[in-house]
Amino acid sequence: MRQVHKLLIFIMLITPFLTGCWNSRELNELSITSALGIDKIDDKYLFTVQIINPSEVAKDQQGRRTVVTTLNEEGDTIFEAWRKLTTETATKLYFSHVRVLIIGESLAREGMNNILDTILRDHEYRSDFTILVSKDYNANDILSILTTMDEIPGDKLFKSIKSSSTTYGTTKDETLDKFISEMADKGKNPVVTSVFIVGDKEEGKYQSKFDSIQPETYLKYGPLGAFSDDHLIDWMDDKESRGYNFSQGNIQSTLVNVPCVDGEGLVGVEVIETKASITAEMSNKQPTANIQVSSYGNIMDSECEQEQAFDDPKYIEKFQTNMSETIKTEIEAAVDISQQSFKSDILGIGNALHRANPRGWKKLEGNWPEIYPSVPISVIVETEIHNTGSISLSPKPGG
Amino acid sequence: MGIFRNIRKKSNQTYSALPGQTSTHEVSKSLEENLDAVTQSLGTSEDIIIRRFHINGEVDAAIVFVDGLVERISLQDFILKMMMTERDVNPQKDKRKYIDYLKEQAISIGEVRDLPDFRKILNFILSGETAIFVEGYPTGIIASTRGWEHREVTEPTTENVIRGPKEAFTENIRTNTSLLRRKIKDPRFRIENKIIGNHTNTDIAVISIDTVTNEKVLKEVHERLDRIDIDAILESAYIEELIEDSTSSPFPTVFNSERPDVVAAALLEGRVAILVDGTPFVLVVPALFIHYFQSPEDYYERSFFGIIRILRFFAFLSALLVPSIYIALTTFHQEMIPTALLVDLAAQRDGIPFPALVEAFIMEITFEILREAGIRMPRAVGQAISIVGALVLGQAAVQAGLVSPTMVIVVSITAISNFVFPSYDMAISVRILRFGYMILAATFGLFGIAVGMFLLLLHLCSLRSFGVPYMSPVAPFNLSDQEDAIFRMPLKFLIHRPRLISQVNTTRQAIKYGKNKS
Amino acid sequence: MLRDEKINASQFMILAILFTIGSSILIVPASLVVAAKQDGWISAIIAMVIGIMLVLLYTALAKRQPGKSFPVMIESLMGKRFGKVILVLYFFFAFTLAALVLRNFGDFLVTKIMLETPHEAIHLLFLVPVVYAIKLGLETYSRVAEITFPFAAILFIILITLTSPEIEFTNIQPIFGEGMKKIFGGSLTMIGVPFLELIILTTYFSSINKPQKLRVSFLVGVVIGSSFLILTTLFTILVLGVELTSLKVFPAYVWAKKLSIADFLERIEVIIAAVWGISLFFKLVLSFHASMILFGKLFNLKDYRLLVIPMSFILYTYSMVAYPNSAYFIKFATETWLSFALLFGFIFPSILLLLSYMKKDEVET
Amino acid sequence: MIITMGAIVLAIFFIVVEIPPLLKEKKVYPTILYLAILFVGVSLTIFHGLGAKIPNPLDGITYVFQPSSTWILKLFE
Repeated sequence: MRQVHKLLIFIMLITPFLTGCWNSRELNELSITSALGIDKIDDKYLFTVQIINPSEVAKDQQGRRTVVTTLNEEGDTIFEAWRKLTTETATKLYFSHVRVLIIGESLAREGMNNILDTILRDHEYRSDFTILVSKDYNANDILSILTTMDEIPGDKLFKSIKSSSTTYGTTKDETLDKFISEMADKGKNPVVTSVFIVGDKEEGKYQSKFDSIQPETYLKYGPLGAFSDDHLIDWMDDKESRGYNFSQGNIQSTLVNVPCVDGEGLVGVEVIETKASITAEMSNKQPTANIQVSSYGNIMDSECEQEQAFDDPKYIEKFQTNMSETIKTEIEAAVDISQQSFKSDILGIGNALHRANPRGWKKLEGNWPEIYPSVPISVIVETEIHNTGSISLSPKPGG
Repeated sequence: MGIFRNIRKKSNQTYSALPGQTSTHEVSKSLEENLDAVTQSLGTSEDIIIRRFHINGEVDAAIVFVDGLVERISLQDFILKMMMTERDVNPQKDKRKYIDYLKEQAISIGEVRDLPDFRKILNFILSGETAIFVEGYPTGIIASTRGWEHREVTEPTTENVIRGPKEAFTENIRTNTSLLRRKIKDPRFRIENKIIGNHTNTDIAVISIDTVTNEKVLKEVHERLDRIDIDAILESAYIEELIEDSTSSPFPTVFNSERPDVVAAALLEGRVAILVDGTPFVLVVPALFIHYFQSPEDYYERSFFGIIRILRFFAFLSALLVPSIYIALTTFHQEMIPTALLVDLAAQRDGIPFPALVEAFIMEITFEILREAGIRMPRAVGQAISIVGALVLGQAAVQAGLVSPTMVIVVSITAISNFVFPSYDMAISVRILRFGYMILAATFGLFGIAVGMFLLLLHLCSLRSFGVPYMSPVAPFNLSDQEDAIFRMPLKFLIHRPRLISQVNTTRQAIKYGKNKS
Repeated sequence: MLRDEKINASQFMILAILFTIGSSILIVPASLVVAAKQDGWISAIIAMVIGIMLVLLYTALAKRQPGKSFPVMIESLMGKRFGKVILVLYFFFAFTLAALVLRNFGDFLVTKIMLETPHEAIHLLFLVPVVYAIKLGLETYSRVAEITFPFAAILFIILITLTSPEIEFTNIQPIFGEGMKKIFGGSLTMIGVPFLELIILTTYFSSINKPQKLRVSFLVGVVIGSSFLILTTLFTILVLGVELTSLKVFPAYVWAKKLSIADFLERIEVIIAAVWGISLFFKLVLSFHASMILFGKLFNLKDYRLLVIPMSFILYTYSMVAYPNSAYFIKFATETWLSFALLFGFIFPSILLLLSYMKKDEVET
Repeated sequence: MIITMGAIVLAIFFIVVEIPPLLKEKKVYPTILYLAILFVGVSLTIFHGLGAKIPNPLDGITYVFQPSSTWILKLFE
C-alpha cells in the first residue's frame, strides 16, 4: 500500500511538469467581448467586436477612455476577419460572454448559414445570446454607439430586449439557439428583432454626448424581420410584429388600445397574460390551421364618454368583443403579411400540422413553402377584462 | 506493518533501562548491598535521597526516594515518624512477620506493597514512590508517596465550547483516569496499565468499557501497543504515530482530545481511549473521518439536526478547494463567472505581475508562515503579528498592486474555514492538500480538481482505523448509524451505538419516544 | 483474486447505476434522436426493457453457478482449453470497452471544456485515479461510488428541476409520429451501448456478500441507470427540440447549458459535467478492472493488480489510436458495436446458460 | 518527444518501485509478465508519441462485425 502512495505522490508532482498549461489564460490577458457584429460589404465580411475595458468599468469615477472599444476587420471569411482582429488587440478575444450578435441587414438578406456555422463550431461561443438584425445601418455602426444607463452597450441591448419583449411586445428575444433550430426546422421560420440608430451616428461615438440629459443619438429596437430559412425577407410593422407575438403567445404584458363601445375615444388595456395555441389539420388533403389566442387584461386608462361604463357587466362584455377584434386584426395582419408578402411560415403552422398529422406532413414537407401561402388560417381571440383599474369611473370635471 | 519491523530492528540494540544493573534482580538481605546497588544503578544524582535510620534504635533501615517526586509531608509523618518511633515488635525475631507488620500497621499510607524484584523497585522509586529497605530482609517495601508538582485541572485550551464542561485533562495520568471515572461510574469501566519506553518508562492506560467496547479493537490496541519497543514516549503523539494504520496518509486515523467529556462519549460509543502520562492529550481509537467534524457542542447546544456540523463539512471543502476553484475559474472557466463579476475581477487583475497560481501560492504560503509565527510567538508579540499580517500583507500588498483584493479575500476564506474544524489534526491535512489542488487547478482547471477529488476519495476510502473503514458510516453505508454521522438527530432518536465500532452492545437507550409501537 | 473483496448489494447496485449511465449519457441522446426523432425517449424505454431481460439472463446464469465469477464460469462450463479462448476474447472486449470509454471522455473534454489541451495529457491524468482505484481494489472504489453517487444524483435532479421551465411540450409531439419501426431501430444503439456491456459486471458477481440479493440489486441499478438516460434524452428533446439535439455532438451538455440559477449563476454546465465525469470514471474503472481480472485468470496469476500499471500504458495507446475522427466513432458506436457486443453480451452468455443446464442434467442422470 | 520522455521516465520509476518487492518474494513468473507487458506498453506509447502508425484494433472489429450489424440495422429501416 505504501508503494501506491509513493506512486501517487510522484504522479501528482510530475503531471504538471509533464503537461504544462495549455488552456489557462489570466484574466488580464482576455479581451472580454460583449457584442459581435457581422456585415457583408462587397463580398467581404466585416467582423466587429465590442470589447469591455474592465478598468474603466470598475473605476469609481469615469476616466478618459470609453468603457468599451469597438474594433473591426475585414476578411474573406469570418474566421479570417476574426484572426486578423487579433493583430489589433494585445490580448486574446474572449467570446464566452457575448450578449448580442448583430447581423447587418444586407448580410441577413443574403443568408446567414455560413456565419452561423463558424459560431456553432467554436466552443467558446455560447449559443444563448440574442441575435439582432441592424436595420438601415451596418452592424458595425450599431456597435459604435455608446449607450446611457448601462455603460456596456452589449449588455444594455441584451437587457433591454429582455424587458421590452415582455412589456411591450413588438420585439422578440430570439437567441441563437432558437434561431438555429427554427432555421433547420421545416415547419417554422425564424423571426428576428431589428435594431437601428436614432440620430447622428457619428455623434453617438463620443462620450461627449452624455453631457446632455437627453442624448440625441441612441439605439432603438425596430420591428421584427421575417426570415425564410436563413435569409431575411422583409420587415413587419409594429402592428404586425405584435400580432405575430400574440399568435406565438410570446406576450406577457403589453398595452392594447381598444376603441370605446360607443362613440369616439380609446381605452388602454394592459394585457397581463396571453395564451396561444396553433392547431392544424388535414381536411380533404388540404391543410387548414387555427390560431387560438386568449388574453387577460386590466383597464389602465379610458377616454370614453359613456358614464358608468365599466360598472356594467354587459358593457364590459361588449368591450371584450371590441378588444378581441383589435387583437384579432393585429394577428390577422401578421398572418396576411406572412402568407402574401413573405411567403414564409413564421407562425409555425407546419409544425402544428406535423404534430397533428405526422403522415400528412411527411407528404407536404417538401413543398411546404409553396403550399403555405394558400393555407386557410382562422384566428380566434378571446379576451377577458379582469379588473377595471383602481377607479371604476373616470373623473369628470364639474360632475 | 513496516513500521513495526523497523522498531523491532532497533530493539535488537537493546536499550538497557538501568545500566550497571547487577546480574541478580533479587533484593539482597544486606542493607548495604541494596543501597550500593541503588547508587550503582541510579548514580549519585543529587535528587536521589537515601535516608538511613534505625528502627527501635537497633535495626538498620533506609528509605530511598527521589526528591521532588515524593510528597514530603506524608513521607515524614507516615513513614519516618512511624517507623522510627515503633517499639512494639522486635524486628530481629520473626522476620517475615515484621515486614507484614510494617505494612499492615506501622506505615499509615494508602498503598503499600513489598517486592522482591529490584528492577521493579527502582522503577517505582523513579516514578515517585518511596522504597524502604530493612537490614536482613530480602524485600523492599514500596510506599505510595507520589506527589510531585503538577498543573491543576484547567479549562481546555485547544477545544473550546460555549456550553459544556470546562475541565481538561492534565499531565497527570492518575488525574486523567479519575476525570474519566468520575464521568462513567460504571463497574464495567476498565483501565489496563502498560509501561512503554525503555528510558522514559511512561505509564500508559488503556481504557475501555466492558461489554460496550469492541473486543477486536481492544485486542488490536493491545497488540499494537505491545509491539512498541522504543526508548522514549514523551507525548501521546509518539504512541499515535506508532500505532496508527497509515503513517504516509495526510489524514489522522487516531483521534485525540483534551476534553474528558469527549473521551467519555467516545468510550460510550464503544471506542478505546489511550492515556499517556505526561500529556493532556488522550488518544481515542478507532477514529473515523466524521469524528473530526463532531464537536461536543453538537450535543450540548440546541442543534437543529446538526446543521452546524454540515457547515463544518462545507468548511472542510472550502478550506481545501476555494483557492484552487478560484484559480480554475479565473484561468480556465471564465465563462462560469457572471459577466459583471468577471469584468470586476479582470479590472482587479490589471497590472498584477504574477499569474493567478503564483499569486495564490504567495498569499497562501505567507499566511501559513504568519500562522506558524502566531503559534510560536510569545503572547505579548502576537498583536504585532496580526497587525503586520492584516495591514502590511493585506492592504499594502493590494495597494502596491502585487496581489489582487479578491485573492486576499480568497485566502481569508480558506484561513477562516480552516479554523472551523473542532480538531486541529484535520486542519493540518487540509493545509497540505490545498497546495496540491492549487497545482492541479492551474494545469487542468476544474478537471484537475475533479481528478484530485477522485484521488482524495479513493485514498480516504482505502484507509482503515483499527479495522474500521475510515469513511464509515457513509461508505460503506449504514443506515442506522446515520442518526449521528453527517446529521445529528434529536437525542431521542439516537438509539444505536455506531454499528461498525461497537459490535457487541449496540443499543444506547430504550426506545421510549417516537418509535414506540405499542 | 477477489478473495477478500466483498461488497454489499447496495454498493453493487450503485456500481450498476453508474456503469449504465457511463459513457452512454454522452453518446445515446444524439443517436436516439437522429434515429427516432422526437420519439427517441420511447426508444430508450424499449431499450431499457431489453436491458432488463439481459440482466435476467445474467442473473439466471449466476443462479445456476452460484458463487462463481464469470471467468470461472467460462472455464468450468466450456472446458479449460476452449474456455481460455473465450477468456481471451472477453479480455479483448473489456479492454476495448475501457479504451473507448477513456477516449469518449477525452473527446468530450477536448471538444467541450478544454479545447487547447491535448488528448494525451487528459488521458494520462484521468488514468491516474483509475489505476489507483484498481490498485486499491473493488471494495475501496465501491465506497467511493457510494459517496459520489448521491452528489451525481442531486446534481442531476437540480438540472432537471431548474431546466423544466424551458420545456416545450410541442417538442416531443407527435408522439409515436415516426412509426414503431424507427423507434425500435433507434433503441438498437442504446441496447448496444450500455446494456450489452453489462456483461462486464458479471465479473464481480462472486464479490457480492449476499448473492441472493444480486438479482434485485442488479435490476434496480439498471432501471435507475436507464432512467437517467431516458430522462436525459427526454429533456434534451423537450428543452432543445429535435433539430438542435441532432445538430450537436453532445446534446446533453447543451441541455445543461440551459441551467441558470436566479439569472445570476449561469453557464455552470461544467459542474453538471461532473455527473458524467463520475459515471465515466466508474465505467472505465469497472471495465478496465474486469479486463485485468480476465487477464489474471488467463495467466493464472494470483495478484493481477500488479499488472495494472504496465497494462495502463497499452490502454493509453489503445485509447489514443482507437479512432481517427468522431465520424468513425459515431459509425462504430451506433453500428459495428452492436453486433460485437451482441456476441459477448448475449450469444456467449446464452450458450453458457444452456451449457449449465446440460451439465446439471448430466449430474442428475 | 515529451510523451517518449515521459513514458520512459514513468516506466523506469515503476520498475524501481514495483519490481524489487516482487523479486524479494521470488515471484519470477509475475516479474517476467510485468516486464513484458511494460515493454509492450511503453514501446507502443513511444511509437505513438513519435507519430508512427499503430494498427487500430477497431478496424479489425469493424471488418469482422460490420456486415452483421448492417444486416440487423437493415431490418429496422
